[in-house]
Amino acid sequence: MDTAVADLLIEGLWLMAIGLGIVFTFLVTLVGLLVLMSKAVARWGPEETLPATTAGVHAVAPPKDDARLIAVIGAAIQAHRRRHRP
Amino acid sequence: MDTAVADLLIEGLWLMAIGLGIVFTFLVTLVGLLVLMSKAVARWGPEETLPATTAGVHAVAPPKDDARLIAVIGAAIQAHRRRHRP
Amino acid sequence: MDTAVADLLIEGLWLMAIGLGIVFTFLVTLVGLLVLMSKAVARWGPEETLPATTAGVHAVAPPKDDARLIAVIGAAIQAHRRRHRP
Amino acid sequence: MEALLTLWQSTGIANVTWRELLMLLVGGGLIYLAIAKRFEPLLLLPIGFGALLSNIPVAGMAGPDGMLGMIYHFGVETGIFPLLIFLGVGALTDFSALIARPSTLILGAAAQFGIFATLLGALALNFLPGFDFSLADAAAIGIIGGADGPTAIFLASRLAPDLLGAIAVAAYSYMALVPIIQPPIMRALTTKAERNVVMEQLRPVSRLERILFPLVVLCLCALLLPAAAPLIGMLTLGNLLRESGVVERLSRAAQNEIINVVTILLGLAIGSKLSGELFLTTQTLGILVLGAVAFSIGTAAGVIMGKIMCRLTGGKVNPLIGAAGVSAVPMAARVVNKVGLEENHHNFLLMHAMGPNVAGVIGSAVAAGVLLALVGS
Amino acid sequence: MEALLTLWQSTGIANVTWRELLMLLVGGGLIYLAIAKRFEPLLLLPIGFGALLSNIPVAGMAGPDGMLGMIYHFGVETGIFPLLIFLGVGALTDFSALIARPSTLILGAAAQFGIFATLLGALALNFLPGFDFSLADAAAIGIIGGADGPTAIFLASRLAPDLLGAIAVAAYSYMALVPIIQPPIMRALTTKAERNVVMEQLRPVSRLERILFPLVVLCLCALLLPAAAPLIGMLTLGNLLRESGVVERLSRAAQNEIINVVTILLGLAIGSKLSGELFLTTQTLGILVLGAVAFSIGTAAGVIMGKIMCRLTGGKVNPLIGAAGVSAVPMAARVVNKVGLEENHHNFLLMHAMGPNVAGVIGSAVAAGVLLALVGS
Amino acid sequence: MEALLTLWQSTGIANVTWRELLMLLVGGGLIYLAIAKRFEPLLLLPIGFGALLSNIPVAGMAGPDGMLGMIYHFGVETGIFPLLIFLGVGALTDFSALIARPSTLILGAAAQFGIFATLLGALALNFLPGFDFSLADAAAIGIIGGADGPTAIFLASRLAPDLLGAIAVAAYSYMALVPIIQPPIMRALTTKAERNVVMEQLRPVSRLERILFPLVVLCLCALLLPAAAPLIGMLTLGNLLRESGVVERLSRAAQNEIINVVTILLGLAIGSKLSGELFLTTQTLGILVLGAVAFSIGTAAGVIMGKIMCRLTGGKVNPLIGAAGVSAVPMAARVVNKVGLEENHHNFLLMHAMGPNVAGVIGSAVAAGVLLALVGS
Ligand code: NA
Ligand code: NA
Ligand code: NA
Repeated sequence: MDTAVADLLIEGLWLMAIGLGIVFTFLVTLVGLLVLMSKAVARWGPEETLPATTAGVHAVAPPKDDARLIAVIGAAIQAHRRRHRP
Repeated sequence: MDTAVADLLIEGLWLMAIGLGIVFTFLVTLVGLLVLMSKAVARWGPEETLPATTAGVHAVAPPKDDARLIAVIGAAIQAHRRRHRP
Repeated sequence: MDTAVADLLIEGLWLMAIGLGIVFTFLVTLVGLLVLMSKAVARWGPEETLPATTAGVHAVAPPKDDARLIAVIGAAIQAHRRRHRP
Repeated sequence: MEALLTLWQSTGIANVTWRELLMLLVGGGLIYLAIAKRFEPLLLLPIGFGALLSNIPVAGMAGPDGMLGMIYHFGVETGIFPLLIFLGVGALTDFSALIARPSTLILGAAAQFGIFATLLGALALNFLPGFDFSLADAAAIGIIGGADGPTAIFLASRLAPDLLGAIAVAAYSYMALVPIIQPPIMRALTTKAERNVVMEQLRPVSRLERILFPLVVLCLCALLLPAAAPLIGMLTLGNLLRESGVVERLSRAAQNEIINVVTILLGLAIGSKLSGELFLTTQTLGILVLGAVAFSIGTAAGVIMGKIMCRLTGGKVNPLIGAAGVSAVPMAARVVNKVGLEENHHNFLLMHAMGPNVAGVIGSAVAAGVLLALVGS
Repeated sequence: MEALLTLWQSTGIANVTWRELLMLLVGGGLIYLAIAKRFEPLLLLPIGFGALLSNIPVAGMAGPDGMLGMIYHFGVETGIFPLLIFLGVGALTDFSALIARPSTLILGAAAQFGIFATLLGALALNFLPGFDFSLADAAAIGIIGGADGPTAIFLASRLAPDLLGAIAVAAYSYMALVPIIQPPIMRALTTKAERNVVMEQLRPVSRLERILFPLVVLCLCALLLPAAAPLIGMLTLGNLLRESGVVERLSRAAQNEIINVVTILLGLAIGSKLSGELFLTTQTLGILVLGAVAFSIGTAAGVIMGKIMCRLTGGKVNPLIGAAGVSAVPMAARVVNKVGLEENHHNFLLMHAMGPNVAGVIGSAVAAGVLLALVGS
Repeated sequence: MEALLTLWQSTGIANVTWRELLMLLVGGGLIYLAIAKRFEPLLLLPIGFGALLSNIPVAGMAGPDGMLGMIYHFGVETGIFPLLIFLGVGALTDFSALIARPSTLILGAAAQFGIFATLLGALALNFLPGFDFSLADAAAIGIIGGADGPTAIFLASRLAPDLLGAIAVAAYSYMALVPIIQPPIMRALTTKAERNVVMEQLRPVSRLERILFPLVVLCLCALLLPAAAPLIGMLTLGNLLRESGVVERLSRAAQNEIINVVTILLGLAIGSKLSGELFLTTQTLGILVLGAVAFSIGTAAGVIMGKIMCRLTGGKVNPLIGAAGVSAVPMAARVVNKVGLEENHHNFLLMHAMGPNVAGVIGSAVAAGVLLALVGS
């Protein structure tokens, strides 16, 4: 049985070599493509008018509702202030 | 082959005649039914107390939340004003 | 046929007896377990710091949004008051 | 000419049978009850519409290749839809009142008497011509007395799929009629003094108790009555999602997305069992009568057990709350509250009735398990 | 060494065919149109992505064991996905404008002329080499003229599954192109005076009318054209959920959860039919050309019927609103409004165009039913 | 009497085996960890509950006709559930940090070393008695080192379904333990100076870049590694829905409805693989040990690659961020931030660690594709 296991282990080593090889090939190629992509966008892409995000961790809920909330509150306070005006 | 296609075309013409016929029959009958329905509702239906909508294009979100929002804000401003009272 | 129905009825009576028996056994046992559970929680459970609910009927929507709403409104009013200060 | 004949023969008018016409009326009637009378609209409206769709002549929507037939096959034959509804019910239900006063479980048990009495009634109907209910049929009919929609659908789909349409319609219709069926029975069986009993306020229930509750119920079910495990399991899972406080996302999904979407599909699927051949029978008439009997007996049994508990506790339990033991959450509890207030304007029984009310849900799930274990196979 | 060869042979580069490369470009093109040009992005983006996925060499995602293939089998072959979308469309659509002025249904009927004319066109293409459309194929192609995505997908999945990809792409692309295709036709066929016609304000519509409307439509469909029952049934169910006012939860589920989730899955499933062998054919070219023809003829037929109605009513109907009869809700109605405003800055036709616009949805569902009844099976 | 005996024999107590009792404890333990310790509750709670349900004696809920068994068959055997979760993950993930500094992909690659080292470790365990892992088993165990739940479930369901329960439990448990497993390794392998490295602020990323990113990743996957197409395809589709900005509805559906509903069902389905026969084996013990090893080696490999990059860039990269390359988003990035702050109170590494962190997700999906291509079939 032990020789069978040893054979498996050798196969596993091959797998590791090839597997890690592909993972690195893939991701290094991706690095290259992303660099090219960013350069292409910088040269030919449209000018961004919106403020771009610097980064962002799993931003789940868009802050849309808050925006609406604040707008409505703003309006309410405006109205309130008008009524209070001496 | 061309005669086969011609036969198909004739079949297609039949299909068109019958098809458009049914579509028109269906929709004209529906016009009649809707007119009857509206008359029946006008005569026997309950008096509407709520303001009926005149029309409305794909009104997706009911403005319920805004109502709640405005109610809460109203309450907040009431409370605020009470505290401000000289 | 009537004897067959009578046999069925007798089977049904058995079913009723056994069935109600199990239902009561189950629920009475559950009463015991719940009493034990509550005693165990009272003795060994953590002290509750949050106000516990007394009861509650199908409370579907948690009032989270309102809380946020009120917080935002509070902040808005604070800001408003600051601006108003003489 | 021939083409027009073919065409005519594909219309509904040329093919409609009187059974289909009657069933279209039945579907319309259910929709009317749902919209105009607000009879459990969340289910009766889709069921009624499903009845319309499945009785459109020629279309065959309830058949094995029709949309309703496929939904039925996929969601009801497998039992998955009623179980997912039960998951949502668990996530929507607060068991605090029950935890605070576990003895109300006895009321929930008593009200299940309606189930078994109706089972007997269904078997007795076999003495009449036109009725031929098997034991499984009778068990499925009896569960109407459980006053719990998904439980009734789950059991009926297992024991008597052909009766599913009538049973579901009866169950939801009578649940909607609880405010009419129950009060006279409650008044007849109780004295003025009993209806006046003011109950002690419920103690607060800690978060840990609410988390342990579903697990305790599930363990007991596993040990005593594995046949009820699917129903009790989904109910307790939903409740644990709710009470654990760590999976708010999943709790909301169970309370909204899952239950809403499944309700539409389940209603349509039940409608596919509302075909003329299955529904327009004397058996359906029997089921409708038995359903009303089931609710009445369940209510009475609950109230009588309430009276017993009132005696045993020296008048600390208002017998009216026993009526809530049939489940029909939260309608039955509200009815108790209303009848209580009629007698004493300051005696709010709502919270006290919630205990037996949710106990009734567990009770009928247990009863369904018993019936599955003893009659199913 | 051998292992490396095996490995190389499992890469996409070693296996890619020119067809797959072209289809990846097609997929990319659809995504570009969806994002940069906002061409019906809700469907063209998932369809385009589905095209990418199903043309990845070796992966076989569109095959019977691939994810897209399974989604197609489960949701499109059964017809369930387009029907659920139609449920959502019903729940999102307000038919008030149509109820207030039922005569606009005639405009919705006229615009279906595009469907049948295109059917003839598809058959005529068989005179050219490289085309071999059966009657069923031609019917599925014709439905593009209905300007209604789910209807087109439903019919194509029944009559010509191999053409589904091309038909869906054509239908949604031209729906996005409505603002470009329609105005010149509308201007060419109408006089200045006709475009200037100001219409009477619509009368208010009561809640009861809005509740009865879906039921009336369904009954008529059941009696006259059972073959259209699945489509009309789901549309009217959705609308009844919306208008009944008693099942807000279910209405919201149909408008959001169901339609959103199904849209993603449906788009991917359609993408699975965008393989090189099925799409890169002269037939697809024919379908794309015919689709544009279909929209144009439908628009023209609607406008001409509008002119007829204008005459018959003594100038009370603005013929422009006939163009909205192709459906493409609400885009076509907006186009009508815009063309009307060009002529007269105070003549808002939007509400008046909504009638024929939603009539067009019913009209093309009816036409689909006709084609199913006459050509299907 | 006989009836009572039959009844007794249908109870759980009469039928429960010690394996089932132990598994009920395991299920309870998982629920405890989920609620009390907040160990990945979104999945461990449903998994734990699924373990309870599938080990209820007699009920057979994990069997082919049981609810859990059917959900497993429908959603996990087909691979659809983990892929839908990946769709949601894509829609929830912001890849900006990675786009701004693509070189961090190398860190995500290095951390996958843990996967392959564990694969070897699993094979080496075969020297011990009681272990008999095939190459496919070993590959499925190795993927635990990818620290990515849906990837692990997807691969295990393809390569070693019998080990799925243990693998999923190990994967999620260790993901929850990241804050305990990683810091000592990170501190041991880095010098004080290295931990103090302050990194340049990330450049802003344009919307166009964020839209092109998923398409670039998908194209590379199509050309190099089609076997990873399902995972990478769903991840990038989700991300494109998010970043395209034109399908807000679909993006929200992927982030909420789909992921929440599927999470509940997936957890239950995995629980169906937590039966005594499959779980209470020495192999499970081996898997749990190997899982911890996998995480440790992955972390170490990431940190070491970080040190290399630190050298090569002349000290512009803080090696700590290499630890985030194992994925476990966003926990691992937070751990990096915390360890960094311990050394220097003003050195916020969170944003810098997000690059390798999301790179780790892509890295382990790629590794899964490699394993599927080389071992699967
Ligand atoms: Na009950
Ligand atoms: Na149309
Ligand atoms: Na990873």
